[in-house]
Amino acid sequence: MMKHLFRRRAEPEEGSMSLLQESWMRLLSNKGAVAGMVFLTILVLTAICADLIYDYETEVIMQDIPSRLQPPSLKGHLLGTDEYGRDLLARLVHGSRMSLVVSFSSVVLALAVGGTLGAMAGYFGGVIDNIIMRLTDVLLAIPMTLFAIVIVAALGANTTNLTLALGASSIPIFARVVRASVLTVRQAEYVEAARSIGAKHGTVILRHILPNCIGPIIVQFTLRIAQAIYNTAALSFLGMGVQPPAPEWGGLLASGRTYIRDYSYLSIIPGLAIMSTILALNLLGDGLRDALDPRLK
Amino acid sequence: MYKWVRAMCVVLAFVLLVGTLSGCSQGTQGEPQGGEPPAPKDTLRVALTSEPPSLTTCDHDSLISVGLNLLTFNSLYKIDHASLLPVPDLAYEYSVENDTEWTFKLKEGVKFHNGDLFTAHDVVATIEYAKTVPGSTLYTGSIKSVEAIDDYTVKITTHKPYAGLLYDLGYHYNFILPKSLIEKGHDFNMEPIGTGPYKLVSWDYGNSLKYEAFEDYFDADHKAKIKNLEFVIIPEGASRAIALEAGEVDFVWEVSGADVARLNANPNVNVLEVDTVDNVTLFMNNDVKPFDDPNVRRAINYAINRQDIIDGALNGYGRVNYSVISQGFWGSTNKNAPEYNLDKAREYLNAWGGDPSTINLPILCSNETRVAIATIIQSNLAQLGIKVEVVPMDTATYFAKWTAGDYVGVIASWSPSNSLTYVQRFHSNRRNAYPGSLNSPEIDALVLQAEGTIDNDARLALIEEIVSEVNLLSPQISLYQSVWLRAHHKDLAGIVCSATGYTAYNDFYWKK
Amino acid sequence: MIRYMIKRLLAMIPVLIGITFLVFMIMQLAPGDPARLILGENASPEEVKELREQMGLEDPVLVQYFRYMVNLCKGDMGKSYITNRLVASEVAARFPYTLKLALVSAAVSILIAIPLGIIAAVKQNTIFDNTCMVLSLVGISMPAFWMALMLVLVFSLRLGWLPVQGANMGWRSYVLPSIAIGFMNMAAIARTTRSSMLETIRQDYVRTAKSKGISNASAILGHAFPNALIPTVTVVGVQLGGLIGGAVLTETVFAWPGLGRLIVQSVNARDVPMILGCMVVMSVSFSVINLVVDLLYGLLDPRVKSMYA
Amino acid sequence: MVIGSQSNNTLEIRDLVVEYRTRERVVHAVNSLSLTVGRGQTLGLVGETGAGKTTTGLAVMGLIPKPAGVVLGGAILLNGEDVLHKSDREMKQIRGKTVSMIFQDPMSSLNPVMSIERQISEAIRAHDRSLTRSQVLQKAHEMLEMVGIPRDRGSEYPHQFSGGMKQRVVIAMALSCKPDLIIADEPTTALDVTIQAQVLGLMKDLKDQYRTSMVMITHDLGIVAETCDSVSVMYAGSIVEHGTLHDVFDDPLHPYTKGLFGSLPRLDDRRAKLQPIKGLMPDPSNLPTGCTFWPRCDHAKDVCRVEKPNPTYFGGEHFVNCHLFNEEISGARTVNMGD
Repeated sequence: MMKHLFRRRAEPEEGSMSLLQESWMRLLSNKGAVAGMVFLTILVLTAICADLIYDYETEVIMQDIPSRLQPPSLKGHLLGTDEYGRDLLARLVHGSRMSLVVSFSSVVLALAVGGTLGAMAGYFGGVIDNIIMRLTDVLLAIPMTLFAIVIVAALGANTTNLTLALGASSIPIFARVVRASVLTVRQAEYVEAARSIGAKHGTVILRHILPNCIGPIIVQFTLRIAQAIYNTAALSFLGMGVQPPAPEWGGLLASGRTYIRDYSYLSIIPGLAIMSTILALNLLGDGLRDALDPRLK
Repeated sequence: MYKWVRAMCVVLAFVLLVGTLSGCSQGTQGEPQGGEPPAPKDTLRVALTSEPPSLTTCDHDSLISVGLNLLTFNSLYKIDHASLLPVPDLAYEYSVENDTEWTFKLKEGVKFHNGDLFTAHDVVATIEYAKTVPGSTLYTGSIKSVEAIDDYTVKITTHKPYAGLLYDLGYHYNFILPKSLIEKGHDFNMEPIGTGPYKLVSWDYGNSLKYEAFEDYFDADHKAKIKNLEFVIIPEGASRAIALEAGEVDFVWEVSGADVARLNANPNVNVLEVDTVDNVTLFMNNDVKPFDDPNVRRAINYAINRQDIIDGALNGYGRVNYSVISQGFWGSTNKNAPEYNLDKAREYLNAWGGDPSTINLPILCSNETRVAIATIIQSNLAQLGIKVEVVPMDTATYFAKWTAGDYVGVIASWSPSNSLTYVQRFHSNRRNAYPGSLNSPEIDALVLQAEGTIDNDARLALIEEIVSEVNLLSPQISLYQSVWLRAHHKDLAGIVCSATGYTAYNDFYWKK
Repeated sequence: MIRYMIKRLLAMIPVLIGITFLVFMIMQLAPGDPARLILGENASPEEVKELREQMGLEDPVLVQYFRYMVNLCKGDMGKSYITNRLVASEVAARFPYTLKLALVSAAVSILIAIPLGIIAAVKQNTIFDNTCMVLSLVGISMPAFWMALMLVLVFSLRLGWLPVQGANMGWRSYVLPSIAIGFMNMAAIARTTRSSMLETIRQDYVRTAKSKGISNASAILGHAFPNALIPTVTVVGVQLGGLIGGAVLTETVFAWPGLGRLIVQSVNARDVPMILGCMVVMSVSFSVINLVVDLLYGLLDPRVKSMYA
Repeated sequence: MVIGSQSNNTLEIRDLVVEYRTRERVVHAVNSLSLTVGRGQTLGLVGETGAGKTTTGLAVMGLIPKPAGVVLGGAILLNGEDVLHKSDREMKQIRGKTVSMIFQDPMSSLNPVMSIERQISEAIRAHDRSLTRSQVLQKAHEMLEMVGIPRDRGSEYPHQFSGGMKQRVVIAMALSCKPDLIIADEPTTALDVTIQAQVLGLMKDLKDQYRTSMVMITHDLGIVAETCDSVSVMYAGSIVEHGTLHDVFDDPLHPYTKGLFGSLPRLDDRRAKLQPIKGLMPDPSNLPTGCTFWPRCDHAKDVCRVEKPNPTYFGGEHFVNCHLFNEEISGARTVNMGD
C-alpha cells in the first residue's frame, strides 16, 4: 500500500503526453520487450529480403546430393546442409518467410472475421450476441490445434489450407476479446453522442468503438501470432502444413528428425529458430500488455 | 536495472541451452547402449513400422497385414518365399481337367486354433465368403464355383481357362478360415483364428501385438520354433535401429538407409539387404497430350538416369530397372527396355516432332523421398528441354488424385507376387482403377491369352512377349526396384525374407 | 453445488452437438470417396457404388449426421474406414494412454511449478526468482515437440538412460513424454503462481494474519496461497486443456499409443469416423476439464460458491 | 504484568526512524518520532495521508514490509521491552498477544476464502496451543458475540458480511487474546457514518472492559475528540505537537495543527471560510531541510529552512515542535497568526 502511494506521487504530472505516446515510452522502458522487438524486426527484414540473400530455386529447393549432410562450419555452409545437400541457413531464412506469412495472414484473417463477429455481438447485443457467443462456445470447446488439424484433414495439406485452418481456429478468441472491449466502450458518452447524431452502425463501430478497444486487440494479436507460429510449425511437423520441398521451420524439424542421431544440428537449429521467435513475441506481448494497460502492472 | 539483469539472463540461458545441446550433439558417439540383457530365448520381438490396418484376410491390401495374416492362416497353395512359385500348403496336390476344373487334394488332420478340424467345407465357405467381400474381384473374380467333393477333396471351377488360379489362391483373400466361425459372423479382426503357426494373444492398439506358437500346427517343418512372438510398433526409423541396438527388439522389419552404417558397425547386429520385386515407377497419364505419344514416353524413359536416383535419393539402396516389369519374376525380361541414353532420347523426341519446351510434366509425390526422385528427374529431363514440376502433397490427396485420373505424372510402386498378376495390369480393363494407364487392344489380347494358358512355359513365353511389347510402348517408366533393409540380432537364425516383402517368423530360431 | 453441476453438464450437450455438427460438416469437405478408400485401388466402380449405398453415403448430409448422432448416443461411433474396427473400441483402447500421460505430466508439473512459483514470489528479485522466471519464459516459448526431440537426443540417444519411444518400458516410458508435455505447463503455472502470489502476499489480509501472531510461513501458505490458487487454477485448467491438443504432437514424437497419434494417423488416412470419434472424445474431455476447473473455483472461493446457490 | 520501573507506559517510542528503500530512491517515512501511551490510555495519532502514521503502527507490530522497509534507529518499548531487537520467533509471540492492530480497510483485511471463525480461531490458537479445537472455536464464538455477531454466523465468509460487520470481526480478532495495546489504523474510514459511530462505541466499550491501551490512528479530529485521552499530531514522519485532548483541541499551537482545525467546517460560524493548508505534503523521498513544514507555513522564518525545531513544553504533556515557540515562549501565544 505504501509503495502504491509513493508511486502515484512520484509520477510526473505530464498531461500533455498522449495515451499512445505514453504507452510507447512505457514499452521502450521494458528491456525484454525491446529485445523482442529488435529480434522480430531483424527477422521480418530477413524474411522480406530472403530472395536477395538466397535464391529460392537454386539454393533453397535445388538438391545437391554430393554435398549432403555437411555439418555446420565457418568455411562451407554456416549451419550445414540437409539430407539433400541444401544449405540449412538458406532454408531457415526462406522458412522464416513462410512461417511469418502463414502466421501473420492467419491471425489477420482471424482478427478480421472474429473481430467483426465480436464487434457485432458486442454492439448489437441480444439475439445476434447470443448466436455468435454460442458459436464461439462451440469453437472454444475444441482444442485449437485439433481444430486446425481437422480442417487440414478435410481440405488437404497445403499452405493455403494451413493458413485457413489456423485462422479459423483463432476466430473465437478474437470474437471474445473484441466483444468484451466493445461492451466496455459501447455505453461511453462519445459513442452515445455519435449514435444520437444518427451515425450509421458501421461507422460507429469502425470510427468510434474499435479505435478504443485497440489495446487488448494489439496484445492479443501479438500473442496469437506467437501461437500461430507454434501451430504452423506443429502442423508442418506432422506433415499437415507446408509441404516439402518448400521450407518451413516445423517441416525442417520433421525432416531433420530422421537424422537426429548423427546430424542433430538438423533438428536443433530449426527448433531454436521457432523458440526464439515465439520467445520474442511473448516478450513483446507481455511488454505491450504492461504498456497498454498500466492497471495490470 | 533489474529488467536488464533479466534480459541478460534470457540471453545467457539461450547461449547455455544452445551450447549444451550442440555440445551433446558432438559428444561421444561411441559404444551403443547394450545394457539390456539379451532377450529370453523363447521370445522374438519384432519392430514394425506401423500398426497393421487389419488382421482379417479380406479387407485390406496392406503389406504389414498380409505379413501377419501369414502367421495365423494358410492357403491351399502358398507362394514360396524363395522361389516366388506356388507350392502346396493346405492342399498337397491338384489336377486340372478341361482347363477350367481344378481338383485339390487336402491335407488331413489339420487343426484350426479353435480346435476345429480343417476340411473341404472350410475351403468352400472361405472362398464363397471372400467373393462377397467388396473389392475382392481381383483375387476371386476368376473363380466360378467351389464345391466339396468329399471332406478332403475340393473342386474349383473357373469361368474360363485361367493360369493365375494358384497364385490367386495364395493371396490373403483366399486364406482359409474355419467354416463354423464364418457362419457365426466371427470378427476375424479381433481374433484371427486360422490354421497358422502362431495364435494371436493380445493386441494393444497402436502399441504392440503378441502371438504365441500354435502347438498343433500341421506342418512339422515349419512349426514355430520360438514360443512367443511380439510385434512392437516403432514408426521412426532411427528409433527402430536404437531399439535393436538396445536389445529391446530382435528383428527390425524395415531399417532406414540412414541407420545402416551404424548398425553394420555393431557386432551384435546383422543387416540384410533384400532385393525385392517392388517396382517404383513413374506413371504418366497416357490420355494426356503429348504423353499419348509413345515416342514422347520413350524419350523420357531414355533420359532418366536411374543410378542418379538411387545414389541421390535412396542412400544407394535400390536396383536399377528399365523394364516395365520387376526383375526377379519368372517371365521377367529386359527386352526392348530403354536404358539410359540421351542420344536415343533426342532421337525419339525428334520422331515425335514437337517442341520439347512445350512439354510440361507435373509429378505428384506423396513423400519426400519421392520428391527427391522427382527432383532428380527434373534435372535429367531439363537436358531435353522438358519441364518437370514437382508437386508434393499429402498421401490422401495424392491417392484421391491418382485414382481419379487427375494427374499427368505420378510416382508410385507396386509389388505383386508374380509376373502374370503384373502384366494383367497392362490390360485396359484395369483403367477403371488406374485411369490413364495403357490402352492397347493388341496388349489386351495378349494378356487374355496368357491368362488362359495353363501350361507354364508357354505362358511365361507369352508374358515375356507382353513385357517386351509394353517396353516398346513405354506407358510408364520403371525407376528402380526397392532394396528393403532388415536387421536382426546376430543370434537369430533361420531368417527368410521374400522379394515380395514377407518374412517367415515361424522359421526363425535362436542359435545356441 | 450438485444442481450447478447438473446444470453445467446439461449445458455441455448443445456444445457437444455443435462440435460434432461442425466437425461432421468440415469432414464432408474432404475430397475422395470413403467407399473407394475402403475398397482400395482394385475395386470396380460398381463395387464402389454398391458400398456407398450400403454405407448410406448417398443420403443427404443431414440425414447422415442425424444417423451418426443417434448411433453416438448408443455408444456406436461407427467403423473405421481403414481398419474396419469399431471406432469406439479403438478409441477406448487408446484413450487411457493419453489420459495416463496427461495425468502424470499434470501432476508432476503442478507439484513442481506451484512451489517454485511460491518461492519465486517470496524471494522476489533474487537469483532464484530470476532463474525461475527466465526458465519459465523459455519454457512457455519452447515448442513441446521440439523439446521432446531434444529430450530424446540427450537422454535416449546420447546418455541412453530412457527409452526412445513407445509405452512398453513401464515407468521409464513415461519420463520423457511427461516432461516434454509438462514443461510448458510447468512454466506457465509457475509464472501465474508467482504473479498471483506477488499480489496476494501484499494483501492486507496477509498482514492481518501476521498481526495475529502466526508465523510468516503459515501466513503465506495459509492465507496468501489459497487466494493465489484461484488464478492458478484457471491456468492449470487451460494447460490441462492444452495437454489434450498438445498430445497430438508429443505422442507423435514418442510413438505413444494414445488418441493424439491415432488422430494423426486417421487424418493422414482420411479415416473420417475415426477422426470424428477422436474429436468427440477429446472435446468431451476438454469440456470436462473446464467443468472440473469451474467446480474447483467453487471449492476454493466461497464467493463463487455462493453464486451457484 | 508490570515489568521494570519505566513501564507505567504500555508503549513508548523513542526517536524512531524508518525508511523505505527502493532501487530508485529512499523514502523517509518516519523521522525521529517519539511518543508514549500510558496504561489504559488512548492516544490519537493525527495527520494527513502519508504522514507516516501507518508505518509507525507497523513498526510497533514489527510488520514493516521487507526488504524495502528498514528501521534505522530508535527504540520501541512495549511494556518496557524493546521490540526492535526481538527475534522473529519472539515477535510472533508479541503480535496478537501483547499488541494487535486493527487495519484501515475491513474489506481487504479479512481473508476472503476463510470462514471468519477460522480466522479468529487462528489468532487464539497462535497464542495458546493448549486449547482443544472445540475450545478454540468456543472462544472464537464468544469473541464474535462480544462484538455483536451471532455465533452461528461464524462459519460464513467475509463477503457475506457488511463493512461494519467485517470491522467488528477484525476487532474481535484483535481482541481475541486480550492484548495490552491495540493499534487502530483508521478503523472507521471505510465505513458509513452511522456504522462508524457504532464501531467506535464498540471499541470504546471493549477497551474499557479489557483495560487495553490504544493508539488511534486517524485523520479525523472528530474521532479523536470522541475516543482519545491525548493527541499527537504527525507531519512528514514526526510529531509536531502533542498534548492531552484538551490541550490540543482547546489550544492548538503548531501552525499545522491550527491548519488541521482550520480545514474543518465550523458549526458555530457557518460563514467562516474554510482555511485549508496550502500546498501538499512534501515528497517523503525528498524532504525539505530544517522544519519539514516550512514550505507550507505562513510564518516560516529563515531559521525554519535550516534548523530542525526542538520541542517546546507548555506544562504537562503539551509540547510543540516549532521555531515560532522555540525562542519566545512567552510571546508565543501572542503571535499573530495571520487573521
